[in-house]
Amino acid sequence: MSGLLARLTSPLAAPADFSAVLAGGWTGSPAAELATRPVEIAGAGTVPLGDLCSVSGEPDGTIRFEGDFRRAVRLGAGLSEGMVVVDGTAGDEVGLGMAGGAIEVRGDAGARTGAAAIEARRGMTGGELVVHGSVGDGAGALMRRGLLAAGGAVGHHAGAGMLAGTIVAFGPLGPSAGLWSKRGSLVALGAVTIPSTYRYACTYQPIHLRLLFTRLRERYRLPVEERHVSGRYRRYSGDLADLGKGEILEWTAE
Amino acid sequence: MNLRGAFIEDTFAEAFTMRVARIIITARSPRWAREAALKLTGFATSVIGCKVEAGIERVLAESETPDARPGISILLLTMSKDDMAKRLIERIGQTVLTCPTTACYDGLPEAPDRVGVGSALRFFGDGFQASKVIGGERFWRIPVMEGEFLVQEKFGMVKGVGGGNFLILARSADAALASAEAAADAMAGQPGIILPFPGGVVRSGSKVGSRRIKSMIASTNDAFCPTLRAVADSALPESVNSVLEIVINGIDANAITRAMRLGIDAACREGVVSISAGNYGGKLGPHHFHLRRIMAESAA
Amino acid sequence: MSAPDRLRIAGGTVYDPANGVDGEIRDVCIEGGRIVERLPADAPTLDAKGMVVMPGGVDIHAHFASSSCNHARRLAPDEHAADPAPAPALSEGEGPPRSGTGGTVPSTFTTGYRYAGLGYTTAFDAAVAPLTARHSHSELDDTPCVDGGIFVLMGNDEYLLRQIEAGERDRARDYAAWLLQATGAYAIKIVNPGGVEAWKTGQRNVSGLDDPIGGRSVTPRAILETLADAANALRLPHPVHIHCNNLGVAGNYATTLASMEALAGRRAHFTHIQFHSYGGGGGQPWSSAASRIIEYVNAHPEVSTDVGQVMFGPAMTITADAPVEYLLHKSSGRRWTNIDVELETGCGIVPLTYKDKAAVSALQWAIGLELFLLSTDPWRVVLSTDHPNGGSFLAYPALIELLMDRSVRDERLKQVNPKLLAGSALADGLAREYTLGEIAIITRAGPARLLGLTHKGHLGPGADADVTIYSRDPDIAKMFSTPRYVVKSGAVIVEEGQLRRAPAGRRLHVAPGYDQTVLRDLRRHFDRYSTVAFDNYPVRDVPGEPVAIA
Amino acid sequence: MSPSSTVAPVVCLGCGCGCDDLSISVSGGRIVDLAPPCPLARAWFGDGTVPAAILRASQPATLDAALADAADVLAAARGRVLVVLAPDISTQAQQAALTLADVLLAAVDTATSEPAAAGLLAAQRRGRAAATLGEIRNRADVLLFWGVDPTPRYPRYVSRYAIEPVGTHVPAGRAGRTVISVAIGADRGPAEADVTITLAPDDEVAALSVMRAAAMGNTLGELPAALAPVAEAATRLVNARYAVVVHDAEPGNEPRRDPYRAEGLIALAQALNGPTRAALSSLRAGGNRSGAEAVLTWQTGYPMAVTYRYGAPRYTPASRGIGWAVAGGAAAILVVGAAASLGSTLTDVAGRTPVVVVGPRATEAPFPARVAIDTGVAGIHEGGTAYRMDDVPLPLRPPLPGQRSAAETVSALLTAVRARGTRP
Repeated sequence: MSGLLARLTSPLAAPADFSAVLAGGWTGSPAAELATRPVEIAGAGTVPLGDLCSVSGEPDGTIRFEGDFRRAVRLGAGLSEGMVVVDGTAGDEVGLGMAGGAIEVRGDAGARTGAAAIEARRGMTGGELVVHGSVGDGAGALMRRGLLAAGGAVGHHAGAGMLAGTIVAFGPLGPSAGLWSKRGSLVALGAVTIPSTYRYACTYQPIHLRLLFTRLRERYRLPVEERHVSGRYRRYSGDLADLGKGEILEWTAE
Repeated sequence: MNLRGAFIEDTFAEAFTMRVARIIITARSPRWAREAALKLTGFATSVIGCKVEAGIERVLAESETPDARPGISILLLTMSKDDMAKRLIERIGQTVLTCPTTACYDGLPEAPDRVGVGSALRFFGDGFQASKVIGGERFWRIPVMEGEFLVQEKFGMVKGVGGGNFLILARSADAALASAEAAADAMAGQPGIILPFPGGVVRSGSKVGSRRIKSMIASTNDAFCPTLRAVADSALPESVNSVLEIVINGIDANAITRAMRLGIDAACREGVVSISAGNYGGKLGPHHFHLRRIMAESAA
Repeated sequence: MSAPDRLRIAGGTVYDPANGVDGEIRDVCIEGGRIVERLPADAPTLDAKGMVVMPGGVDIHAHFASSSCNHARRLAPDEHAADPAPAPALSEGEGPPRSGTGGTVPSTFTTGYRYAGLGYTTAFDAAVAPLTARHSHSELDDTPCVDGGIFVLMGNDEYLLRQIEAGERDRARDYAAWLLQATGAYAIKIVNPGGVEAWKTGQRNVSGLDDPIGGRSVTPRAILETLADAANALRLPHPVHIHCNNLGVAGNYATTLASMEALAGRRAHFTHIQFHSYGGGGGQPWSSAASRIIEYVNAHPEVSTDVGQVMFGPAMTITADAPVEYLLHKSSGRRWTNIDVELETGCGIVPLTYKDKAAVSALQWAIGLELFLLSTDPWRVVLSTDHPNGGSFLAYPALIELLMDRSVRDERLKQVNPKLLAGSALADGLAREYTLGEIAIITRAGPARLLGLTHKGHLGPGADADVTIYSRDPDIAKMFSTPRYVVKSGAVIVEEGQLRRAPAGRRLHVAPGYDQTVLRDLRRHFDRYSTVAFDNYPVRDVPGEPVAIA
Repeated sequence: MSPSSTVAPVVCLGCGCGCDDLSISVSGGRIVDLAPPCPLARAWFGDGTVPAAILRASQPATLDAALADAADVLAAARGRVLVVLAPDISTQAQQAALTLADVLLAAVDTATSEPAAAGLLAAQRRGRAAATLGEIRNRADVLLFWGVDPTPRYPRYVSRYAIEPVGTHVPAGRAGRTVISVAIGADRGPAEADVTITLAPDDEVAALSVMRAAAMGNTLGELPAALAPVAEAATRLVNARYAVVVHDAEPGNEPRRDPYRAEGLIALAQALNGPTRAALSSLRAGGNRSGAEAVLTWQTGYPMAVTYRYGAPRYTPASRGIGWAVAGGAAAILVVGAAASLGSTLTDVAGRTPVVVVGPRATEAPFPARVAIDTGVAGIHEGGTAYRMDDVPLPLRPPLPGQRSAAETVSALLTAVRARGTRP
């Protein structure tokens, strides 16, 4: 991939808030301009991105973050365009409230991945957030639209208060999944405990998952297996403590 | 110009701009994709009587469909955007929604001009329908007794070409039919075109209007009816005793040109006197397919 | 530079309808915070040549300084974030200018600044639960630039209902007088008489004037009569201020008419009548019944109204009419706050957006305009949006433009959903265009007169020197949204369109006399049921002297 | 020795109940007794004595000198100041403190606990169905205590508001009410309950969901045994005339709290208004904490975690002010109110960042202060207004007036800061 490259020049010593780096428009900005965007380091105030990362390359709608971004929080928050790749593991609140574009984290991601800012009533309103590894707790809270997929495990309270959208967990999906979801889908390819306020409907083959898996395999190289594509799913409707138009689709070997 | 004994007349087919949509039907097996496609494209020969012209474009392999199932692509042509929306909604609603295991997708994802189809069909779900946006496209999941019917929200359409044609003038009805069959077979499955008439062949070529009834849009093409040679202003050479027409609709003029070349080439065989084409003097349709030009490029 | 004690506003075109002045070029003289007949020739002069001079605006009905408003503010952090309001650049020597936030319910300082920036110098919060009056006064302390006060909620209060049930109407009157004084209020406000109590009992609402309330022998009719009589007997400057039963319900015009008829011959103010002028219901679609209502109002001089115009865009519905808000929450799916206020009233809040493409919103918008345009007496049909229920007070200039310019109105009408407008007089084409003089009536002179504020809303000698000066502009909305100068109590607070001073406003409240024997009974009631001690209940430090009762 | 006297009715800010019916006996400038004998009230009022010192760099100083130094420190740090609205000050003092914060482009934090903050945020997402305390007294016929026995921390809640009193619509008092106690881990319910349910902390939000589903009329599948009693409780709530759910918005004993607890409670109380009427009663600590949130809201639009740094209030609930200061963001800190409540939070920061404290027992702050000015305690020495946990404002009737006023001292500090020039 060509495009822009942000390479961490030295390890982050403190949690650093990257929310202002990619929010709004960025794909048309040259490396030098992106390097001036502010990152707030806990206790140390605001520094330009360029102080933390060497930013290089030509804008083509993509940017790659190289280095250890475990202490980076809110990377890609409010993203609305372009393709963001984090080469390793990212910190908390990746893609917080993102509206469009795509984020691909090659390692793990922290808590509240793709969730809503705590003062917000809506989380992701669009775009695709794909984590190859595991995802922390509270992922996809208040998701309005969009796709969040994890190649590994997903923590507890995934998709809490979801208004719509899709969360796919290739690994185990933690407890309280889909709490108070109005609409929206959680797709559990691994183990999941179905909450008491979800009710079993049927076991079937949802065709739309085939589209989804095709995309995840072709665009993000997630480990989609034939058993996922052509398999059967137990559909649970919920959350019946709310609108109840959401679902958990649990893959089953039956 | 002669091709295997058939004279290629120095004339052109005159065709019209129409709206074209491409839909893709998939199903659990090729059988059910085909059943839905046959119903959907039924009674869709001419906008004059059917409001839409439709046909199977080709059979799609699993690797070619959005959901990796067996599929079929279909082209539909109408005179206007509004018509297209109505026809898609009524045909998909009646023939695909109803057909076991099928799903229905837009086959022109790049077309900027889009009409709501799933967005209308969803109401069949009576509030239980759900939508999914996948890769920037919205799909509707409509609960049905069998499971779920998946249909794309919007279908693209482009300006295409309707009414591409050529006429096979033959010594006998048998020769005309054999030639037409060969032409239709050669053209079948060509990307970007359909042959909307039965088996791809029309026997009832028409002229604009009627000599007797003012309100009629079209009536029989008397100049090409062999039985009227003695009483009408005939365009048929003496040796011709039967004429059949191949009508080709396409996604663009190039697709029609390519298909006509294959079709005419296959049509020129034993018993064919000449190949002609229908036109209105070039005054009505913007697309002119000159037979000799098409076939000359073929030779080159 | 401090505000000049004397000021001559020279050469402006003056609209002072209370004094019969309709667009005359004349000077307005100010001394010591009051309008005076004349000034010495060497008095400082503000050149108003070519400009339009009016009394400061008077808002008879808005929600901006109450516990309910504060709950509403809490509900809309997103609106605040979208509308930060930096501190204005006030003149040297002023108190610290304050930043704040806007949205449908701005923060207090921002509210004061924005009212002033609009040329409004007096405003009343129209619905304050007595228990939280202290809170309203604290908010008003932080709402500069406008004189004002509160209307205190009655008509769903346990004590009153008990008095009515017992036939103790005199005691009810004395209680009303006590409550006005205890809360530092200016007027009595009734919201959905009996309906809020019904909501709290599980009866959920009343449907008409003669429904018994929560199993008692009290009816909305009795509440209306008791309080209207009390207000008139106490000779309050403003009569009872009524939000009728069945707000927002299709077919509610019948209830509204019945309420007006129930009080026939008594002075009464019916508020935001747009929300009470709906036809339809009972299986019929919504329709306009504006003409039915306005015909009655036109023919009955004892009735006054404000319109409660709906303006398209975001709004915040805040009302003591809690059952309505529950229904709104259920139908809109939007977030909902409900606070039941002990022994007194309720509070419901739902954010809402009026969309011109929504048939009901368009109907509400049209009904409001019909009421304005069919009114024959602008003194009794005054301007309000029930801020922020029908729209922000910041929408007043746009509303004025709709009233003054038929072509703007017709253009707008073409853009709205016409589905429910059949039978609306607006759709049939109302040609009337308000004049500047009439605008001066519905935005200042009329409200001031209805409020009984003899010092407000006019420019005669002795009046408070609250003056708004507009540059003429063919763009009416622009003209009214950016006054060139605003004078408040004699001080020029807006100069060249910029807020330069932000003096504290005067508190307007009343203290009618009453028979003190009610106190013993009230104390007993408080001791038994209230969680606030009787001696802690009254607001004791309301600033300023009560407005004299004639 | 001055003669003894009794002051009544007095508001107690010892907890959020805001009981306003206390009689305070004063003798010799001290509080010698109070009635009724609430243990929390006793602790709150004590004998009413407070220090009245002024310290500058730990040395006694005059008020003028202390204010001048404080103003220098704060003005120099403009744009990087944290103002903490600590407890035990009046609404008027809070108003003055926010004026100062605005002038200083400061961040503002309150004593709002994290669980309480979660409740505020949830209420911003959903709204809420609530009632003033008297409405619970007068109407509640079914009460659900969610992991809280009010008595230890809100001693008179049960007798004044919830369980025992006779109400307009509950003429039989206690006998007219059904009390359901839900114990959640270490958080126990009231002993006098009619029904007792025990839940594991991991089940509490699921339990709230099950009840909400019932309130909405949705049928569920078979429930796990642990949740079955909850469904039964839900039936009682649905059949109530006026149901009240009581919970403690402040930290309880149970360390494992589901982050969605507050929202679950709000959502349940709202949903119960479909089949019946219902309210959520959120128990809050005292010291006029609710007042700080009310004033912040009317002045800025936000109930907590506000910064004026950008020239107009901005909401920063994800990074509360004290956290920001602890991380090193603040160049000066102004605490207005009782610093004791801040415990050790500011100890480390105070070592490297100058802290000004104006409030009750400022000179006894548990951290080194650059300037400390003692004032009276709201409601004991200082009048004004304070808010009950249900946002009802109450007038303060100080039994021992005469101490330095917090509101006036903050105003004086504002004047001193403004004299140093506040325009950039």
